[in-house]
Amino acid sequence: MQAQQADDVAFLCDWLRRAAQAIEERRDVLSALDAAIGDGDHGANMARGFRAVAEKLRDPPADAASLFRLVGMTLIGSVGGASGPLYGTLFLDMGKAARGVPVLDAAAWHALLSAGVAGVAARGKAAAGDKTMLDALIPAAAALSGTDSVRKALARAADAARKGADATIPMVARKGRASYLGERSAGHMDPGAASSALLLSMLAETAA
Amino acid sequence: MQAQQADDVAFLCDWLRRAAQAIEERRDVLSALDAAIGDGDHGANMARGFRAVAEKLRDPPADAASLFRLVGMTLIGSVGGASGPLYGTLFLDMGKAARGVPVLDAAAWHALLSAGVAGVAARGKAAAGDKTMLDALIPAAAALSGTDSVRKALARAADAARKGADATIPMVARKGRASYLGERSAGHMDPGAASSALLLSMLAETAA
Amino acid sequence: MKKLINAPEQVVTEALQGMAAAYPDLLKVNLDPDFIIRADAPVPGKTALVSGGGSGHEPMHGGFVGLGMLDAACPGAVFTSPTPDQILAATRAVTGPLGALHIVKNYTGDVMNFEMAAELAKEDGIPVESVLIDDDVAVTDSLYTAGRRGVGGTVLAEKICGGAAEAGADLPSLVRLCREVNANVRSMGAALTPCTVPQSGRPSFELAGNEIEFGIGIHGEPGRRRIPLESADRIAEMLMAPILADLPFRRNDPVLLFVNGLGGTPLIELYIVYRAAHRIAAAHGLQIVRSLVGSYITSLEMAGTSITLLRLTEDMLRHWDAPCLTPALRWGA
Amino acid sequence: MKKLINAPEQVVTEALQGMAAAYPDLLKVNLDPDFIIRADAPVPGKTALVSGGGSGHEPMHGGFVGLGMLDAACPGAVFTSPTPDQILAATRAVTGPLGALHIVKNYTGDVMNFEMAAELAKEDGIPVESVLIDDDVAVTDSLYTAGRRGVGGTVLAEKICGGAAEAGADLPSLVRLCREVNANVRSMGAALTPCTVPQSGRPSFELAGNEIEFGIGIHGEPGRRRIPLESADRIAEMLMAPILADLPFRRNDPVLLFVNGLGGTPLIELYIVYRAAHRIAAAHGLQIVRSLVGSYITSLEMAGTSITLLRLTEDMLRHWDAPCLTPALRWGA
Ligand SMILES: Nc1ncnc2c1ncn2[C@@H]1O[C@H](COP(=O)(O)OP(=O)(O)O)[C@@H](O)[C@H]1O
Ligand SMILES: Nc1ncnc2c1ncn2[C@@H]1O[C@H](COP(=O)(O)OP(=O)(O)O)[C@@H](O)[C@H]1O
Ligand SMILES: [Mg+2]
Ligand SMILES: [Mg+2]
Ligand SMILES: [Mg+2]
Ligand SMILES: [Mg+2]
Repeated sequence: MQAQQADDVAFLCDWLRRAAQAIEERRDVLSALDAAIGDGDHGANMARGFRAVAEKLRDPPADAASLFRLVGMTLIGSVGGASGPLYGTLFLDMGKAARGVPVLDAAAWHALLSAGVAGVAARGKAAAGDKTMLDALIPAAAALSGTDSVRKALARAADAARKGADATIPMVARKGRASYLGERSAGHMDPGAASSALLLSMLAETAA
Repeated sequence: MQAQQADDVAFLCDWLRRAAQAIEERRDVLSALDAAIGDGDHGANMARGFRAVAEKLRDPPADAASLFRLVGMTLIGSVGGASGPLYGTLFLDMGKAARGVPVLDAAAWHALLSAGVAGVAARGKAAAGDKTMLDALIPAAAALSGTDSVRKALARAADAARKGADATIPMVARKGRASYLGERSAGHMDPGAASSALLLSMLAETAA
Repeated sequence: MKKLINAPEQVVTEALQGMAAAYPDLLKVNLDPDFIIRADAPVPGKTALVSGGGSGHEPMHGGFVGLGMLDAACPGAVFTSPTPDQILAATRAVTGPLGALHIVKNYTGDVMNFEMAAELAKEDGIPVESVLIDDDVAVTDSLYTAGRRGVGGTVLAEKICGGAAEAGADLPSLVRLCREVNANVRSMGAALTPCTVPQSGRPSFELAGNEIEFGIGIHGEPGRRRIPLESADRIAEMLMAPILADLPFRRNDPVLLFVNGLGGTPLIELYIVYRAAHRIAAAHGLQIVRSLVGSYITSLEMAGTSITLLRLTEDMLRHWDAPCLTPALRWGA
Repeated sequence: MKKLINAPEQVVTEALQGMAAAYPDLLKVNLDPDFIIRADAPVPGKTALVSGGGSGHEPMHGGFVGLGMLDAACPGAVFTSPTPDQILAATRAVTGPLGALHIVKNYTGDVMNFEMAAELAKEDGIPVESVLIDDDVAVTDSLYTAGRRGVGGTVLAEKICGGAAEAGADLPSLVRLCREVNANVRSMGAALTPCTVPQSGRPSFELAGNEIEFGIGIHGEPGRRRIPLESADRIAEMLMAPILADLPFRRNDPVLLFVNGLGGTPLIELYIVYRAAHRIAAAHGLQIVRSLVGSYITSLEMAGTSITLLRLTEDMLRHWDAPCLTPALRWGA
């Protein structure tokens, strides 16, 4: 049990470090997506947040639930903007769902991500099709259902998230800053959907 | 005597109308010269002033002295900046010198312009070589001395003014706005010298 | 990027240090978490007024901290809402038993971060209420969207509620007053140039020499549409028409007319826009009883203007006229 | 040229009409000849204070008309000094038996036009004295040149003399005070971008993306030299060094530190410059007893800053602190 926990925490730390690096590398791409239909800071916001997360990973807590909670609190306290509370809520609610979960298998990931995504939807009062991060996160959570290896399940989730992000391109935004543009928001990928897809692709890569 | 006065006034009106038109045409050139070493408004200032002068010429006074005075007052009241009081003084002092002068022959022009130029130098506390309109006006006045036809004398004055204006190019300004640039003022023609040369060339053209 | 800064990451911190140095008698500045409070906070017997949002809108909000306006302001990163812990810390520093009103511009980020801060404050036993400002008529309002943005009306709400709070208003009446201001204020803006967020280093959008962005917010977002450059009179007309129609403003309404600069527009141009807006309002039969002209809610160095029109009640007028002593607005004190 | 204007020839007139509409309680505006006077002018028993200069420097000077500052301001065309008849008319409108002080920035055009106006006023029996402001250390002073320009020090002189005039100072003591302010004030500026005079339609100079003009005036003239863009701290250092050396300012001198924006620079950057200038002044041992940060003497939409340092006497401090009620500076009233 303790060995399993240590494995899970190590896996999550590995993922989050990769995610932090990937976000740093894609910082300008994410900001450019945001500049097209928002205020151009999404890359900077995410980079600031995940730098703070990486800092915390030097001395991680002993179990997955606590780690999720720490990541959530760290993002809330460092990102700001819309994505800070939303990603923060995602991790906080994944943390709540992770309590007492013995091992992070495919079913557990499905339960966790579903809980997190529900939290994001509640916090942001948004739904599928609003052209937000939810359009990557909802299909990703759905893709985790079924009985499969973690590796395959996470690969499917990453794929679904990427497709979900692509699908935001033609959408007209109804939530977040892009909604102010009305019809002009169509034709651009939602930056939050792009960063969600990136997080999930790093997760799949970590499991691969 | 009265016929002579009428001739002189007609000649002066002819000159001032040509001058107004020439300034309007060279407006941007004069402003561009001023932009290089000053604040870029000399063309606009002169155009505003000579438009006001042209307005007054619809109903000119009967004698040259009064006309010079009217032009001086009009320039002072409409040009502003440094060139307004200076050109105003030039014409006011030419007007004073014109009082009682029976005919505008070469000698009279020499006396008038010399008086006007002295007024400009006193008003602006400037001298030859300071890179101002005086560097065109002083040689022009000097070129009017001698006994000659008005036509030839004014042609010589125009020529001297043009050369005087050209000679301002290498000078380092000591007066006016260009003086703030120090050594950076060298390499550009002084805009006021250029407008003075233009006025004199129109005068020569009117007499030709 | 041509800016008077040292390093993009240091912009907010150094600007706060500059404010602290410039206004030692008026303000106290805390760094990490960043917030600005009245030098005499917490003021006994007073309901606290707290606002905040991304930086880059100076003087809003930090320049409105002081007697008769805000008790605290929380600046986020440039164009990024502050975080809940930061808002909580600022609220704690200025709030007594009468509680605090959070004046929040309606942006998803601001709304959520202030919401979380308010939850945390309530857990701590601090009474907190929030009012959203959403006065930008450029955005179509709808139940299914994020709704309208908070723009110029925020400045007026902060002054008027500040006057009331200074005069002893309690939290419920401040909430009512702030909602009433918001219900009676409308704004719209246009940009002649983009702005550049220091951390990004690139202009927020590209505009040709003869184009403007119409229906712009205050975060360098593109506006509702891109149109050819027009005269000041025509731009004022195009901004005023939807403002007047939206409330709608009616003959004889007493109003405050606020012509705002977005940061890079000089005052001489704002006077020309004010002239046009004043004429339009007068032709509409409005009584323009108060005016404000200047750059009070900005988008970094963006050139452009926004117009805000507030229908005044007697209460609002009294609190608008009440003394204030802040870095950016100061009268009667 | 991207500006919120209608027609280049109408800019000054329409801006004045906008001011008149925005400040009916404070100002009266006359058109043709153009001047702005206090609504309550002429104020009985008061020595009049008159200033003026080219337009494009807003809020200077029109925004400084009102209680505790100027009685009249005469705006010329953009960057062009007003004419003598205009200055005379403004002087007549506000001056009683105690006479008028003309505060004149040292530019050949301003000097000569005000000189002629003063001559005409004296012919009319109006006592007029003039004081020249020439605080710009970017310009080498010399008997053989036009001398230094008047820049930021003008704002401080107008406030301080305005306070004294309101308190009943007579013409000779105002002349002394104004000369004393001028003798103790030094300024210098740098531009990040040029500006465009509406009538010309072209930028006053061309700067590459990484260049600034150093030692700039307020009329879009090129500066003393063109240098690579530097950090805000370094620019503040380069501006402060010649200012400190020139007076020279000495340890323990009580000073007013004024960081000014040239029109297109947002407040957040001015705070960063203020921070740097304050640190430099403090390291020099100065006591910074008063501060002013904002865009008060501008060059249209030029981006950039100027720093002004004034060594204060007790008299100056008292008159600086005295109430003023003008569109641009307002306190204690
Ligand atoms: N109500 C919402 N629900 C879910 N996601 C949202 C919502 N509003 C915004 N987002 C997401 O947040 C992203 C923008 O984040 P970011 O740029 O960091 O914050 P901000 O919009 O405050 O500048 C959007 O691309 C979108 O995916
Ligand atoms: N002290 C002076 N004496 C003579 N001419 C001067 C003096 N100062 C300036 N000028 C002339 O005035 C010209 C500038 O005029 P203008 O641009 O209209 O006024 P301003 O310098 O006020 O903008 C200069 O080119 C110069 O010829
Ligand atoms: Mg964003
Ligand atoms: Mg000029
Ligand atoms: Mg943002
Ligand atoms: Mg000029």
